[in-house]
Amino acid sequence: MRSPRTTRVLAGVLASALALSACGGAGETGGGGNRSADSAPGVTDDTVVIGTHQPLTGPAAPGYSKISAGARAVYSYLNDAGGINGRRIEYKVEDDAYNPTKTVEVVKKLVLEEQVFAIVGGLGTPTHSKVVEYLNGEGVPDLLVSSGALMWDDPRKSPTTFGYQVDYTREGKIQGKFVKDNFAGKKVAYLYQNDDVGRDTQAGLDRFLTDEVVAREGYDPANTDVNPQLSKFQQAGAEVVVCECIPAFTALSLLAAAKIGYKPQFVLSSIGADPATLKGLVEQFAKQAGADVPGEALLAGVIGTSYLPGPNLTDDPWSTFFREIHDRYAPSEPFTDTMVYGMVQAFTFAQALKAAGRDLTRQKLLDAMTTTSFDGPGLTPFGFSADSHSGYTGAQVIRINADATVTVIQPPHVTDRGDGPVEPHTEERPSPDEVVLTGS
Amino acid sequence: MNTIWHLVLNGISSGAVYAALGLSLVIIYRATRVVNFAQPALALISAYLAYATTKATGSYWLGFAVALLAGTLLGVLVERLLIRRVSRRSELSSIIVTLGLLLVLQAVAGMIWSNEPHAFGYAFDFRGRFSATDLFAVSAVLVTAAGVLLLFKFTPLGLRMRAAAFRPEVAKMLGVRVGLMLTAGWGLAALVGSLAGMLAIPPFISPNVLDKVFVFALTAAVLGGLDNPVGTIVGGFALGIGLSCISGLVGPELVPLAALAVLVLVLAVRPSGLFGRTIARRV
Amino acid sequence: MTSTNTSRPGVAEAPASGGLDRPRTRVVPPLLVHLLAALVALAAVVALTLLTDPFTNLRIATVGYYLVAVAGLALLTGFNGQVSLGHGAFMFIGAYTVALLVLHVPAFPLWADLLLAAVTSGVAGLLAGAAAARLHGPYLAGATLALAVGLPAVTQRFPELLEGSNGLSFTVNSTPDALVGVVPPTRWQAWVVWVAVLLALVVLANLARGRLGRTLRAVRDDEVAASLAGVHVGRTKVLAFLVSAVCGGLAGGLQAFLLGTAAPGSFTPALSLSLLAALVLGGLGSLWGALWGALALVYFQVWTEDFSDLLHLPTNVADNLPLALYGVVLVVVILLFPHGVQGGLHHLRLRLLASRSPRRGVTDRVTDADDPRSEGEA
Amino acid sequence: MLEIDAVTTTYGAVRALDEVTIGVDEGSITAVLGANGAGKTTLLRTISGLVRPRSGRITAFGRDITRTPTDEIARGGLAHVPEGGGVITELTVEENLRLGALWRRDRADRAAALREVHELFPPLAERGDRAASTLSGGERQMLAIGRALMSRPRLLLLDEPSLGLAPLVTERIMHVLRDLRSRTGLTVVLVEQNARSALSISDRGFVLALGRVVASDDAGTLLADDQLRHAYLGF
Repeated sequence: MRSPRTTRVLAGVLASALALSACGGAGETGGGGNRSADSAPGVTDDTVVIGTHQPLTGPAAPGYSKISAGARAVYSYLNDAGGINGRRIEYKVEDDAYNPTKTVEVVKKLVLEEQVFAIVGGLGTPTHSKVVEYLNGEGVPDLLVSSGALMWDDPRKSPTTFGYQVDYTREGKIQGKFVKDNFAGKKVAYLYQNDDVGRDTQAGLDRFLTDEVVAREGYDPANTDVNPQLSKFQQAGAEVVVCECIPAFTALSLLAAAKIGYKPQFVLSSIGADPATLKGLVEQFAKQAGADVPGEALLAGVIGTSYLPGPNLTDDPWSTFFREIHDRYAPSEPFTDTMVYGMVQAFTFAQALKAAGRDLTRQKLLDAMTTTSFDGPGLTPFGFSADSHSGYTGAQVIRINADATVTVIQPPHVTDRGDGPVEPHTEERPSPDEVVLTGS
Repeated sequence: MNTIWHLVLNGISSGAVYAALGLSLVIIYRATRVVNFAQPALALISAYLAYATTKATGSYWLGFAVALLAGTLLGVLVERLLIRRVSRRSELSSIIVTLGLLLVLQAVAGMIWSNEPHAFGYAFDFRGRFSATDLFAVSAVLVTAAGVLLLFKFTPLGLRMRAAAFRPEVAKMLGVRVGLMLTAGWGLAALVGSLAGMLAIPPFISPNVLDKVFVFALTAAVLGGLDNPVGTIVGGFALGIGLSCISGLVGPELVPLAALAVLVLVLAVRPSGLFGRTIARRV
Repeated sequence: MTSTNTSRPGVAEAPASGGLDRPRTRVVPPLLVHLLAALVALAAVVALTLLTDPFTNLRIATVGYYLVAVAGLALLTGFNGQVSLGHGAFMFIGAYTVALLVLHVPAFPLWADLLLAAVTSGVAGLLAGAAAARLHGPYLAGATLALAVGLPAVTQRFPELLEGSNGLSFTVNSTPDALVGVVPPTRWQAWVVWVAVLLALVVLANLARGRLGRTLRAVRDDEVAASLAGVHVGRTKVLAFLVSAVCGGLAGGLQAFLLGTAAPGSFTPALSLSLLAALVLGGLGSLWGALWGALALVYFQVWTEDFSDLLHLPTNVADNLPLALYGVVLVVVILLFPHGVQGGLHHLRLRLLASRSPRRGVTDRVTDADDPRSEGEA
Repeated sequence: MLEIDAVTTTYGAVRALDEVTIGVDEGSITAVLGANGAGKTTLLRTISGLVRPRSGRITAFGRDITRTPTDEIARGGLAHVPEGGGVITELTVEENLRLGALWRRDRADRAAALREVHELFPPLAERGDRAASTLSGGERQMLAIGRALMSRPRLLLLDEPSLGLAPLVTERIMHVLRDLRSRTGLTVVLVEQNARSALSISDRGFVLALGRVVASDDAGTLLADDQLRHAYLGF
């Protein structure tokens, strides 16, 4: 080489440019505060653009890909009725395939390129947790996160983020108390998903169940073989199996138990207790399993928790209301809990948007989240207030019947995520006719 | 002790599936030196057709027949339309083409049948530690494997196929229609692959349902030796039993890691798998 | 292994780096050429970021880190002929290294974090390479695929440190105080990423041009001949793994820096496979191919999604259309342009050259690089 | 029987065969001679359709086979024993032999052919069940020729059958060829570097150099032509 010096100098220039890039430590918090939330990107005279990230494809899509279909149906219904405060809601759904890297990319796309006014119902703990800090830093309302993780409720650090689902610990407490009260003295086993779902739910369960628990087994969502876990429960003599599982794993567990001739009382979390979905998944096996196990036997008697007016609460006016929207705007999709989940989410957002008023800013929407009394559609109230961004605060207990209808066996109870008691929630909800969002 | 026995039984039936899917990979690899990444997608599409048939007619076995038939046809078509153009070009070309095909077919399945899971029935009663369904799976795989081996070993067709696989040019000089043999190889492989799919997919079918199974099947084939059908079948069962025990005794989340560890250990000692031919490899 | 440019000097050799593709003159050392080219490229990137909006800046940065990853893979798979289906595993290591350093050793500057990410991943690459050096073809492919599937499962084993399937999230502070509020964050990030990327590429280009590049190709083309010529085949293969893992680690580190996440769900086998697909799409055997591949990786998805949004299809079809189009493009490109984008461009240029000064045989040479050894030996 | 008419075959820019014209009579043994790289192997590969000529015409058995696929040519009665024999080492000896006649429908005749080959080359009968990879070089060449004969060909192309073999084995193979020709009227095209032993059993000879035919004559005349021998045949 003829001119090593020039080369070295050039190399030095490039390298020092990189070194310069961060004189301070990479992990130390730099300057830069929250953006002013007193603006309204994505809002025009007659539209408001919102966005969400959902797993529409890939291994995690089953079970979730219909939530946005439900939400879209409600937005179409509202838009056809004139929109909220005279604005049509434009709903942008981005597929992140449940891949956190993609979540960050698509959320930044929604915020920077699509200029959405708010993110509504971003789905998943591993995914959404990666954008909370960004959304809060940009002052983007991050409403009704589709996950029961506890971390959404942190108003000081994440003022624009609001939960939606009843959190896993609250639900665990309600389940724990129910099992303690109704199956006194029986041995209990936990089947949990080996992430925060499992960890947080057990924290709730353990407040009421202690010595009764004879086995705890985790499952990995990527490994569909749950026979080993169920075998262990059977050997431990567990009579009640609390399954904190997503729908596919609920069904797998029911089938695995049937396979080994094990008949415990199953208690399911709301995330995996959708009777319509479960019925679709298990009935065919029952048909083939021979006459001695009728189709319904696998599902009948299974206990679960719920906090939404699902398709099976036929005497609930909200359930009827959503069924009508479904029949009109998404007739080709099956009407399941998953769909209702998206519909209630959309409806709740519309309530907040209405309350935020015609003169819309992000801050007004955030204020509306804490000041609006969201009576209905949910069965229990939200925990939204100045110092709580916690979603639904309780749930009812249901039993699934042989025909996949459900019977409410314990009316809605509410609780906190700490040491507080589990108490009945008695307030009446208004009917859909009384909650008027559209028109002027 | 009881537990271990249960885990072994559990592993045998999943091992049967790895063995069958692995076998389909080996048949194709031997015939065309292509690792067929689209194999799970071929099995997936044929299983979806079975699902649709069973739903329409109520007959599981009609669906089963449709799956095997459709699988074979798909294999033949894929070889004729795609693989023929790339297989002799380079290893990478065929990997990427089959990968592209995998994406297309999975997406098509999602378009037609949605990405939501559907119930997908077993052949027989699935209840019992080693149920009628498990027995069916294991025996179907063993019978199929034996059939494939006998076909290769003792029939003129098998002899032609082997010749076409080992030395295509020489086979041509001896009057063997090599192209036809390769097509037949793909058809046969896809048939075995569809069988594997029908056994692996229950209880639920969704577009990505075979991804994990495929990874383990490939692991089994690599373990056993990619040009050795017997080795692959042994590898499949061994992997099934081993992973079931690890899942039950150590933890379900460790299964992929364990598969990696086993593979690394075996390949460190025998770079062409347990039963692979180390000497006959040509550059 | 197919490649348009085995070691025919001048004619079929695609430029390994930089924008300068003149016949080599002895006066300027290649490192200097590469460095100058890198500076020009950096200026171009900076100019580009100044002209585009913050989100496009993010995409430019994304292209950057994919470029390093694919370029590393180009060295391993394109130059050395070792097919890896597990390159994402090295990105995984790089991303987690940066994440853990940012969270637990906040005082470390970014460049040190990135350096350590590259080093950690390099060590892993050394181990992987040592295990893989004896493996051939599909055995290597199978083993590396198992690596891509297996390694992220480590996070489940250490849930306290690695946060299990949720993974780590964090914010990397990199903008100097003086620039806060002056330069939009994504623009600054794009600059940082591209400085690191171009540094890595300069090193890679030099390696590819130099003795290592020749050795790698020699081993790829004929191991026996290479070893007879005094090349240590095993060591060369491990070295290829090492270099490519360093690049993978750096890419993962840059991704973590850019997006503030490290989670197992980001490092699926699908990532590894799409890196390989990008490499083949772009064109093997040249670092330019890596650029086209990285661009395709980022922009192709965007276009297909925009396209399927336009059509107003039923949800099932719309959701799956981008995937299907991606698959179709992979198949079609391999069938029609077996040497990828770079091969196509190269061919085009030769055509142009040939039409200017009619010289028979030049284009012939490129096409029959396709398959000089025919089927008899398969 | 076999007419090669102005055939040119190229590899990229290299002309491996340049306007080669050769005629082979039925029932004759024709030697194709020449140094390494003269185009001998390419000639055989072009005849049997493994390589496509760029121009020219090949007729065999009265049919134009210039564009006919290799396997079809083989089924027409042309057997080609490639350089080194092309024995499939992964198969057994007997499988290799059976492979040679698989396309023939007559089962009984196939069995008869197998018996005849076994008589012709007794070592093959003894080692029927063994993997072909266990055979010695001479035995492999016997297997290759035996396999070719299994199809009862009308035209046999042999590429360097004596390569790497002991003189005794070579002589035995040459003897078998001559014997076969006289018994069955087989037509043989023999490519050899060992010109002396090839010409000793041949009727005619062609000499190739750099892809062109530089001489063609009766075998005896060629053997006697000292100048030619020195210039092209190296003995």
